[in-house]
Amino acid sequence: MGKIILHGRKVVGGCVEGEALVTTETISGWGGIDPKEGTIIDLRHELAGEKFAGKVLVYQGAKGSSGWSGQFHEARLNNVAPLAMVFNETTTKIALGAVVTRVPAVTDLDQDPTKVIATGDWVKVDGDNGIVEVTKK
Amino acid sequence: MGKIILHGRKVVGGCVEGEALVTTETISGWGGIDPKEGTIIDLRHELAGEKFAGKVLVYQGAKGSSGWSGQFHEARLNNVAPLAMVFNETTTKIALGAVVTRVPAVTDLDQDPTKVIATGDWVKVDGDNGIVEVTKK
Amino acid sequence: MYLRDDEKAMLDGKEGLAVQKAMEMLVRYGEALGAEKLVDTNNVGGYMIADKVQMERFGSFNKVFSELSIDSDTAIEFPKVKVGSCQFETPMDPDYYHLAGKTKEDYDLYQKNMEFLANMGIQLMCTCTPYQVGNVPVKGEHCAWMESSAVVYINSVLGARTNCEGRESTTSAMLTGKIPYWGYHIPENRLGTHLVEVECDIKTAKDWGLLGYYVGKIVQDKVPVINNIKHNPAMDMIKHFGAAAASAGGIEMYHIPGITAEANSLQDAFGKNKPRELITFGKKEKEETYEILNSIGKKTEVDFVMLGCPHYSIDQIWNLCKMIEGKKVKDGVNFWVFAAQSIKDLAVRNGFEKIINDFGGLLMRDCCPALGRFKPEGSTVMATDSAKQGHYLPNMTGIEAWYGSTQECVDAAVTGRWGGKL
Amino acid sequence: MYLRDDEKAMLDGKEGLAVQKAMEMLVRYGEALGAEKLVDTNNVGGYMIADKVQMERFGSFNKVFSELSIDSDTAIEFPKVKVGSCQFETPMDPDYYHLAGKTKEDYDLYQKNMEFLANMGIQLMCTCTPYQVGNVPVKGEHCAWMESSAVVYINSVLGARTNCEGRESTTSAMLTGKIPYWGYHIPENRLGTHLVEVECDIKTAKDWGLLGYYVGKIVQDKVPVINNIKHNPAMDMIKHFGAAAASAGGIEMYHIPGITAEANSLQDAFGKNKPRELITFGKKEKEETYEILNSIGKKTEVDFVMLGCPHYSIDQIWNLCKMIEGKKVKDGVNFWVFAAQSIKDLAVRNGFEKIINDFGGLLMRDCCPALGRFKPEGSTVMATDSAKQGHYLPNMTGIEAWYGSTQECVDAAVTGRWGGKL
Ligand code: F3S
Ligand code: F3S
Repeated sequence: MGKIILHGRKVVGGCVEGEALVTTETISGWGGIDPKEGTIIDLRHELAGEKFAGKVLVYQGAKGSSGWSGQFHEARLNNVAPLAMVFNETTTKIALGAVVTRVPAVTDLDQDPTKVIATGDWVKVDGDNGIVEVTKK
Repeated sequence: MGKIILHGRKVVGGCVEGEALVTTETISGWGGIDPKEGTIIDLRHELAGEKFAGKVLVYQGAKGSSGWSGQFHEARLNNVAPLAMVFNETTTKIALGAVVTRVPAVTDLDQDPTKVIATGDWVKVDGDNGIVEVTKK
Repeated sequence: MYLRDDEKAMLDGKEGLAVQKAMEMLVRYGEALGAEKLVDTNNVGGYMIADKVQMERFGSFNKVFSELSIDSDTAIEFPKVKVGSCQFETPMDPDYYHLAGKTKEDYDLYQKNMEFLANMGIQLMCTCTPYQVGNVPVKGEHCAWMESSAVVYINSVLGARTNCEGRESTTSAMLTGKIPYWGYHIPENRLGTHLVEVECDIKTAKDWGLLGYYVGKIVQDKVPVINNIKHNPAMDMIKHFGAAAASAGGIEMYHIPGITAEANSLQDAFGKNKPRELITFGKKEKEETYEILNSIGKKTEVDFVMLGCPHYSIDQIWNLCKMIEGKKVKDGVNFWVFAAQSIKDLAVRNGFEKIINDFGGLLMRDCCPALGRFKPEGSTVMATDSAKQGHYLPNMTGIEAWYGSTQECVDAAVTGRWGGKL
Repeated sequence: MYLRDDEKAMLDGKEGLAVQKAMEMLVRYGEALGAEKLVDTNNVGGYMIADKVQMERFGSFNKVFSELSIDSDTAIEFPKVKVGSCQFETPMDPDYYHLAGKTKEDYDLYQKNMEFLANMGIQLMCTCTPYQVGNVPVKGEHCAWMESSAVVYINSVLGARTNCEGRESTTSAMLTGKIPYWGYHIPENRLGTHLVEVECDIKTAKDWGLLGYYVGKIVQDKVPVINNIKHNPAMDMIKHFGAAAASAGGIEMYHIPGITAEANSLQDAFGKNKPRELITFGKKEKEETYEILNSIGKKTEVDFVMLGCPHYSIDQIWNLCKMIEGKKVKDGVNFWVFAAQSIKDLAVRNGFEKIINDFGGLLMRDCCPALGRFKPEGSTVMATDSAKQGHYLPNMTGIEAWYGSTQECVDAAVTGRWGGKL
């Protein structure tokens, strides 16, 4: 299968590649993830129970509490952070969270990544240049 | 000398007559009067030191603290209240104060009473009909 | 005055004698105002403190408050309040009553008074700044508050609606949930009447006090619109501005476009009104106001520093601590800081009270010297960072007063000498 | 991102290592946002609490906070804060730590943590509602606050300007007095994006919670304009509305014409924006939202009642007392009410805590179960009057949750059974 290349804006630099975990919904930090296990714990979320640790997390954006950055910061310290972040909506929660998670992060893409990318796809995230390369599974 | 008759609005009913004490300035209750002596204690007031007890108090209106009614209420209890009140500016402070002082009170007169009436003039205040009769001294 | 069925029922005694007497008071008051009707309120701030003289005259709290708080010759037994109600500032700090020249007897009466209020469900905030301790009315909310500085604050900064009430109207409102629909409850009365063009820099709390005092003196009891403010004021600055304006005059509402709740623009502030008067506040007016506020002061040997009028916020206490840490008050100078109990509790938790005590000062609660008519024994010259306190305390206690910045007051406490200047 | 000279100086280390590291964090953050510059702030609300695990991992408060509060690998020694700063809610009540499953060791760490914060000059408000205990920002004031319900409150109701910050950005702001000029600091970003027509009666706090939860879920992180509100909300209702909206979505700002600070009209609310979407909230939407909020509840045997999210005001405590006086909680039901310490102090002074204790409940301070990840030992079914708590606690602790009015929660406490309905 061919690659799909999306262009966006750098949020955090760096370059990684890995398997995608995708949701069209926003994600809560506080009350939304378990920073020890690297899982989504929001009982009303479409990804409830899923593990984001080591995945390229593709999602709509951040929602809920200001503890968003703190939870992802903890996840990094516990080595269960996502590999990279690709999202649609930039808020202070998600920007700060991406910065302190210290993983490549890209936003403002020329296509909606939650529609183009599916869970399980292989994704390369070039944070510095704002490029997301998708190899469909 | 002829009488001058002013027409206004009832604030508190009743009918009395007595000597006027006049000021073009507003009067403070709290910090402005001594409710035990019936005097004006505001050091920056044109009537500083003057005794209003038993006088028809003719003035611009009430200013300053919400303790306005309380001070005049106290003055009544100490039998040093003005005999009546005639004023230009109606505020909640002055209306409440007039009510609890329980003296005839009139406002919204067809002429400025602080200009027509002078300290020492003999004044009849008919609160019920809103009439102020002035006999110049 | 038009009365609704529930109001008529109260007036007829259907909710008991206390509510009936309260409603009678409100009707007398409403008619004196020429109000068309009453309005519902769920937020009343009043004053129900009996002093020793009043207690001796009347014999019981019920009797004192029947006369003094609802203007009733008939003694009633006070039931629980009907709506959210708080007690404003009181005449003494129960921990330091002796410094206010009060006795153990006064203290005991005070404690019983507090118990009486608590039993009525009146919130014992005991401050002139309820909006700093949990009572923060929402824009459009009909309130019935006393305390001129609090009234002007909630009307202007928060967009709530209250007139400057008195003890008799507020206690009546506590029992009925009603207040006359008059004055600042009515939208058109809240529009600006005077335009104040600010032609000098207003940056500090001292500047805001001078501006407020000047505006209050000129505008008296109308609604000024303050234009050309270049620096967004913090809460404590705008609190001070309103308190000064309400002391020099009777300001109960003002607008500052972009800052006060109802004015996003000059046009919002004036609505259909044309300014009656254009007032300028420039260097000259600032100097004149400074002179007026310092006109009661002659001697420069300061023996009393009063801070916290309106009651200090925790920010003000923190800023003060930064000024005094490691220093000492001059022997013979009383350094009193006033705050709400809640704010004092926080200051204790934060170690700020200790800094004030180590400096040689006291952090007092519940009261102020103007309201309680007290000053440190023997003191003759006060320094204060409050235009309002500087306006009132000389009238109350005969003390001389210097008005300046907080820093100038601290310096005066350390040196024993006033060196303030514009 | 453009930096001013004072900001460059901080970045160069001219104000010390701590300020430098903080400025570095802010630059990384500002660039991630795509902000053009930083803005000055004098009002920061953050979170600097270290738990046992963090303390064990890092070894000292300075090291914990270097990593977790300013995202620095280099350990710094924290100086005093530069601007007015407060601590938001914490994970435990120091008086009842054992009920949160915490040990004496946790307690000792907490007390040392509080001491560390006090020494930095951080105001120990320890609440999610600083605006109820003295920190009431003025319209237009640039703040840097955490706590989604507090952020939405000060932006909307008071007209202050903050984004929903995190612990790393707020501590950095405390040390520098700076925050990125982005999002809700910029006037055009504060304008409405969605129109919500309210087609049913919104009168009670329960109604406001349902409206907020629905709006948050639909609008997510844009700016809704709520139209056709017929009853002026009290502070506690609007507090609840915002908290619900910020939990179901990421609402940081909304407008209600005539009620919120910047919207005197629909036109003010939208400015040059055209609504992107028209949303209606009627009986059907209300019912749907009620079902979603009660979807985690199956069993009706309530063993835990949680009230005070956001932290209860003194009015809420008073209203609660009127509901519980003379009654008793059913054996086996834990009845916990949460408030700021200042509000609790006032409740104690007023005798309200005693009423709660006599009922068989506890008035807790400083914390909440969602933030502290705790619940009464063995409890499995919670009733709450908070849409936010009902949204979060099941995720945090696995507890089942029923959402309803305060009265329904009290009834559940007395009977041990949930009987709430719309
Ligand atoms: S009541 Fe408060 S506003 Fe000043 S005069 Fe007393 S501290
Ligand atoms: S922080 Fe406050 S807003 Fe609720 S979830 Fe906890 S009581």
